[in-house]
Amino acid sequence: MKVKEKIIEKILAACALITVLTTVGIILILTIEAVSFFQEVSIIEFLTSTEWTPLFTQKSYGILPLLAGTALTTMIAIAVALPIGLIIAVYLNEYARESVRKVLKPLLEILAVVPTVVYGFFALMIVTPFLKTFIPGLSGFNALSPGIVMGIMIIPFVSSLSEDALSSVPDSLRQASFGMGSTKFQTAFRVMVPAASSGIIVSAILAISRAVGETMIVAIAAGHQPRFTLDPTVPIETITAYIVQISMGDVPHGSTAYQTIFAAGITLFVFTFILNNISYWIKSRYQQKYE
Amino acid sequence: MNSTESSRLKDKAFRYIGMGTTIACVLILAIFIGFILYQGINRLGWDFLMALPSRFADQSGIYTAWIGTLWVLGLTTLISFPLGVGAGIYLEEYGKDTWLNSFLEINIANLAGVPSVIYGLLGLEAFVRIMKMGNSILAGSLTLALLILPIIIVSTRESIRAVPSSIRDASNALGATKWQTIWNQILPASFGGILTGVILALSRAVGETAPLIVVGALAYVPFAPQGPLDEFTVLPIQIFNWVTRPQHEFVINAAAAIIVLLVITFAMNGIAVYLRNRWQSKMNW
Amino acid sequence: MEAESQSPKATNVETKPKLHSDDQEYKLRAENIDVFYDDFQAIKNVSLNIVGNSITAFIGPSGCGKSTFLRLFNRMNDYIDGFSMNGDIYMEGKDIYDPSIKVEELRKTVGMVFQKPNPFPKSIYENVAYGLRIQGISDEDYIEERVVESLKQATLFEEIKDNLDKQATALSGGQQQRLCIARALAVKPSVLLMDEPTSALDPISSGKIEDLVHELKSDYTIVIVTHNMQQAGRVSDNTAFLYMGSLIEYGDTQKIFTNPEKDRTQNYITGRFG
Amino acid sequence: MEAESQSPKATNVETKPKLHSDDQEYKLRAENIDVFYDDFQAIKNVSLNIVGNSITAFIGPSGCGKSTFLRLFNRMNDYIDGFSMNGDIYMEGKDIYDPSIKVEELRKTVGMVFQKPNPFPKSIYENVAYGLRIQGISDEDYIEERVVESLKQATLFEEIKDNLDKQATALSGGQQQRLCIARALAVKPSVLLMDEPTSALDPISSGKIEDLVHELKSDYTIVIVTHNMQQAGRVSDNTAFLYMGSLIEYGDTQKIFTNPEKDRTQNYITGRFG
Amino acid sequence: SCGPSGPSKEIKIDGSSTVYPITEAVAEEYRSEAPNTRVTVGFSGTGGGFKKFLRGETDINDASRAISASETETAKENGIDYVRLSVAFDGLAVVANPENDWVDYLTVEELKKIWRPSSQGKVTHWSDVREEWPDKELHLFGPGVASGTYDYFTEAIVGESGSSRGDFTASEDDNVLVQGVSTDQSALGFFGLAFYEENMDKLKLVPIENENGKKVKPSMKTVSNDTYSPLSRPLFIYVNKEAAKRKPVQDFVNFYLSNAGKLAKQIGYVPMPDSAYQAQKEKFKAFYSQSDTTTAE
Ligand SMILES: Nc1ncnc2c1ncn2[C@@H]1O[C@H](COP(=O)(O)OP(=O)(O)OP(=O)(O)O)[C@@H](O)[C@H]1O
Ligand SMILES: Nc1ncnc2c1ncn2[C@@H]1O[C@H](COP(=O)(O)OP(=O)(O)OP(=O)(O)O)[C@@H](O)[C@H]1O
Ligand SMILES: [Mg+2]
Ligand SMILES: [Mg+2]
Ligand SMILES: O=P([O-])([O-])[O-]
Repeated sequence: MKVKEKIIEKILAACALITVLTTVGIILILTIEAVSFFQEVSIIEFLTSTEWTPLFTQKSYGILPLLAGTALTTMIAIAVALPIGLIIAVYLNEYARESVRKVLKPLLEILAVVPTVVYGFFALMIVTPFLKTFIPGLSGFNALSPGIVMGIMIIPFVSSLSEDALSSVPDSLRQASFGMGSTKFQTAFRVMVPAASSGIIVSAILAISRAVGETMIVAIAAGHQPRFTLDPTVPIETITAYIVQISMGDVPHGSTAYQTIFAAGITLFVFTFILNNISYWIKSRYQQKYE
Repeated sequence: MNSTESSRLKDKAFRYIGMGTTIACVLILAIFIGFILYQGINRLGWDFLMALPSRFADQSGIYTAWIGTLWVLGLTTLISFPLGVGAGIYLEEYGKDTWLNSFLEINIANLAGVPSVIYGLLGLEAFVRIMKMGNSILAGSLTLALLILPIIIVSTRESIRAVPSSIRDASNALGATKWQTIWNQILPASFGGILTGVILALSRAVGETAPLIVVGALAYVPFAPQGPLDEFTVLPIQIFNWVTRPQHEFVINAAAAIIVLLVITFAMNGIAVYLRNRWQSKMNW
Repeated sequence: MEAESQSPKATNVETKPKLHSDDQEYKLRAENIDVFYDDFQAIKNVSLNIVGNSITAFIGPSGCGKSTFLRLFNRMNDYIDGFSMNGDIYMEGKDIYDPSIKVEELRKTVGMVFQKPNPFPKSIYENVAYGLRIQGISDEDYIEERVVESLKQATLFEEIKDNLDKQATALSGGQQQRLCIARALAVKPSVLLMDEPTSALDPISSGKIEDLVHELKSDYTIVIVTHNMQQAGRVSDNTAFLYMGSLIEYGDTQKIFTNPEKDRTQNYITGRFG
Repeated sequence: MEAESQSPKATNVETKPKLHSDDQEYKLRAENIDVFYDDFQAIKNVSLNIVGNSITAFIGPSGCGKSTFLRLFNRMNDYIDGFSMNGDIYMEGKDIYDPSIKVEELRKTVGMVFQKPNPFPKSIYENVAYGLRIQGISDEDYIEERVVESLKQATLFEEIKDNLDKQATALSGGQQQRLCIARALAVKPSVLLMDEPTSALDPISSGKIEDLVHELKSDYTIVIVTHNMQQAGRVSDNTAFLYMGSLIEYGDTQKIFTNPEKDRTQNYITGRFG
Repeated sequence: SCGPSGPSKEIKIDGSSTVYPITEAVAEEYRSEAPNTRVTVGFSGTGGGFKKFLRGETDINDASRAISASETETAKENGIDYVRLSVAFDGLAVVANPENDWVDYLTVEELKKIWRPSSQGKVTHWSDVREEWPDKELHLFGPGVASGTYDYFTEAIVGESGSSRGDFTASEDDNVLVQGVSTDQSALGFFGLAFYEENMDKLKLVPIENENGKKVKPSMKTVSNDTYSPLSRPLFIYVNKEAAKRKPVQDFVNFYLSNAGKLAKQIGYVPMPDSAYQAQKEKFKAFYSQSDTTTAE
């Protein structure tokens, strides 16, 4: 009996340890390939060169164009998702009647379950042609359209998490504010939003992390041209799109070109890792605050 | 007085802005889906579902893709379900409040935030190359299983936590061992919640594209796979393949395939929500 | 134009609060009030007049409707789903439920302090300044002046004058509650509603608040809900006893506590139920 | 080998429970028990002997440690974070905290019934059969026999005999509690611990449980925690009065209720505090 | 629908995305001919395909250029023997956006100015190519470095195979290039003629001035009579020797050579004369019947 219990516990522990193995696996694989990459390429060049042409005769290994592409699409997405998500969160939490919220909230959350390849289709087939009617110089592949669509996709992250944060603010603060003669608007933006700020910041960081790691939308609609620019109307390439692009061809194992996707991958991993940990840290502090 | 007026005005304006924004988002979703339906619905049909890929758009179908999706889904479930539930049980029931537990917790929170394309790199190196599985269904499924493991673990833990401690006490007081209590009481009582989480996680896996491209699933595979070591394609990859083609007829194919993919995703989510509601109402202790 | 001897209206009771010569003297008047939460009637045909610059205590067992009734005077019930009412409430003769009344304006005149101290998660200074800022006042000198004066009125200034930038949530419970009072005072209301303002506090802090309430009486009309008999006795001029939504007895506090007209009041005050 | 007149140990008290001739007759013995939850001491040096086939009641104000003490006898505190103890507990002379003791075996001998009825979300039949099944018994005939007999013992059988397949959670509260008792009885324990078994029930259901406890006395040693004085008086042979973790008085129920030795006991029993 | 198929009934093909449409078409037609043979076709580009082919992972490699010296080297090391079979001709189309109203033709010299490595970051506007052209940004699109088209183009234009600037949108998937050029007014790109013919309505074909000073557009005619120079070329498939010994592969390759002409034309490539296909068949037959020569033990 005791032995059986012990064995079961060991098996269950092994299941849990798979997650550690996964992390170790990710870090090891990225590091090993990246290390051999950095034996070929100086880390200075990697971090400072503004050209990324690892596959061509004149090789250049500057991650900056890919970072710029990632930053650009992320910024556009956040510029869309953060204000809209916050407005929706405030509206649903402070203004909307219970019955209205019960309908709208799950409808909005559908936005988050649509597969990203479908969003890529939207960006390429609907949003880019639509934007072209306003911006004639817009390239068929550009950062703007996938950025916007990515923003739409992450709206529910921001709105749901922010709404959770808002609704965990004690009602007594709302009452106090109303009692002073505040309107709902004043109450929402002067009392509730500041009081929920840490939760809202967490939602924003998670949204950024999500946008940084998003792949298919940019792989489909942003073009595949590493370009050190913040111009949203021309083709660019993000870190994620580069990994996909190289994976679509067959770059032989062991070549520097193959290692570039791991060098790019570790860069991506480091950024999202930092973002996730910041949000985890804020979250664990903030949860103590109202409990 | 004046300031009250303007405050009230702002208040009113925001009410409309908020409502407008919310509805606009829902409307955008409606437009997107409407566009897809408009483009693709006429292409849907038995032929489209049963046809192999072809260079002629109008003879091309998604047979290999949805068979591949089924294979991947099945295998991913087989791998991730026991692992995720086991890990969830361990974290919730054993070794609580140890440093290992809090380490695992942070680790899982982190894994949940790792971009899916990174999982692709993991799969490419670990499964495709080191374990020599090639661009097989098995390699793809293992990759996706790792990807959704954190989601399953977190939802398993939440479901277990929702089981009232009185049930645990009652079982313990009768002399049940820890595992007997878990197996006979905790798991049956939390099963609805666990299932919900697993289905939601799988619905995410169904739509994943990038990690599968990275492990090499983007080939022209004109035959339905017959075993876990076969090459494969899945719906999202078939869609990606068609979306990138300039010819309008292929775009229509993509739209039609998207309809199928959306139906699968929404159905899974719908089932999950239904199960959750049923479970929650059954579990009002 | 009511006669000098007339008592405030109350369901089926004739009780005698401290009286004044003129209708105008009634700062607040509630007439035939019914309150419903959906189908549940929380207040049953209550009428009651409150004179200016007095302290009125609402007492009664839990759930009898004290808070509900109190919150009618600054329309804080308006937000509650399912709330509806009959009857009228007048403040200085004006119907405060009239559609022409702006509820934000009303609340600037009728301040409120809650059971649990609820300072905003901002600095002490910004808490007190809040009411002024939302009125659109931007004259920093004036705001500072009001903040200091209100904190002094709330007898909090001396304790925290060097820490006005400190987070309000870091204050002790008693200090927080006085801060909430200062916050209410900053916009110069004429009525102050207090819903069990000391129930979350220790006896010493409670004592300070009671003293404060006493001092404020000269400038404000104060209505206070309390479940603490002793406090009601110590602090108020008039007392209203509510029971299951009805006003059982209302009048001079001294009288209610020493010689109530109703047995129910007697029983409640001596602690035999509730 | 103790003398006939010896009283059970208790901190600083000499009280007289119903006595028997031999140490062996003490079904349960607690010696110099301290219990800590982290740094907080919940039980302070309590010793107490319980004779077989008797009903012992633990009484005392909320938080005095009744539940903590009761749960020592089937080691249900073991799971609580921060729990630690000094002293020994013997059952029929065996130290139940000895490492060689299998806690699962112990709990088969010492059954427990909780404050809130907690049937498993299974059928009535399966609830009662659960204890047998986890022992690995698979003889369906034997199981059925035990289920029926236990339900009869718990005076529940007549009411539900046609519905053994019904979900247990669909029973009334009182029925659920009797089901929980039947569930405990099915594995033939010799001790039954009950932690406020009727506090969640209506008076009629409570009465049924009390009657049941009385009947079970001939076969079981029963320890019952209750905050209901009348119940303790009606149901128990001996009563232990705990206060802030200490055992104040322990002895014959009749005596404790009519002529307690300590003022504290007196005050508590007459409702002057607690 | 189909019964269990042994591994020998599987034919793995990868390589040139230019040849891919022909092979795809052949494979598709072959499904009705031999339903139990599973033919999979990838498009990693000629170079990418050779990498797999020379590791023995694929049976047939599509190629839009001949095997290179270093690849031959690898083949020797790995003991891979193969045969090259010609299947069609192709021209490289240089294309611009239909809204581009200034580009009338390009000279080889101008193409070189645009594409050579040293132009990276320097030739960035149309006006940098020819002064009278507008000062619009130049967005370049071309096949990725693993493709034979890229190798061929750089060889023919820049003068060295695989040598070009790196700041252009490179994709092994020609569809992406078509999409890019067709939606971007300042785009310029190149890819196989067939892709132009499939997407004529979305693209503007740019004539190339040949050494005789004639401005020629690629077409069936100009490619087959060699006036569209230097951007026309033959297309090949390479068959592994081990694979060629298997009956299904022999059948498939013969089917390929019998139908390539017809299908190539359908898709927009330039077929070879029938006699040429016949010659290739014989070459293939001789190849798989002969005893091993190169494979060392
Ligand atoms: N939002 C609400 N919805 C429905 N019923 C309510 C609501 N608020 C109060 N009630 C009910 O109205 C009655 C009066 O409530 P109220 O809060 O005014 O009582 P109270 O005298 O202030 O009690 P306490 O001393 O506990 O604060 C109670 O029965 C309460 O349950
Ligand atoms: N898990 C725990 N962790 C920390 N302290 C605890 C825990 N359980 C009980 N305590 C504390 O130990 C003391 C005794 O608790 P116990 O539950 O035994 O009291 P009780 O007499 O049963 O009270 P009640 O009548 O309310 O059930 C209390 O002060 C309680 O706060
Ligand atoms: Mg109240
Ligand atoms: Mg207890
Ligand atoms: O794909 P390619 O034909 O250019 O090698």
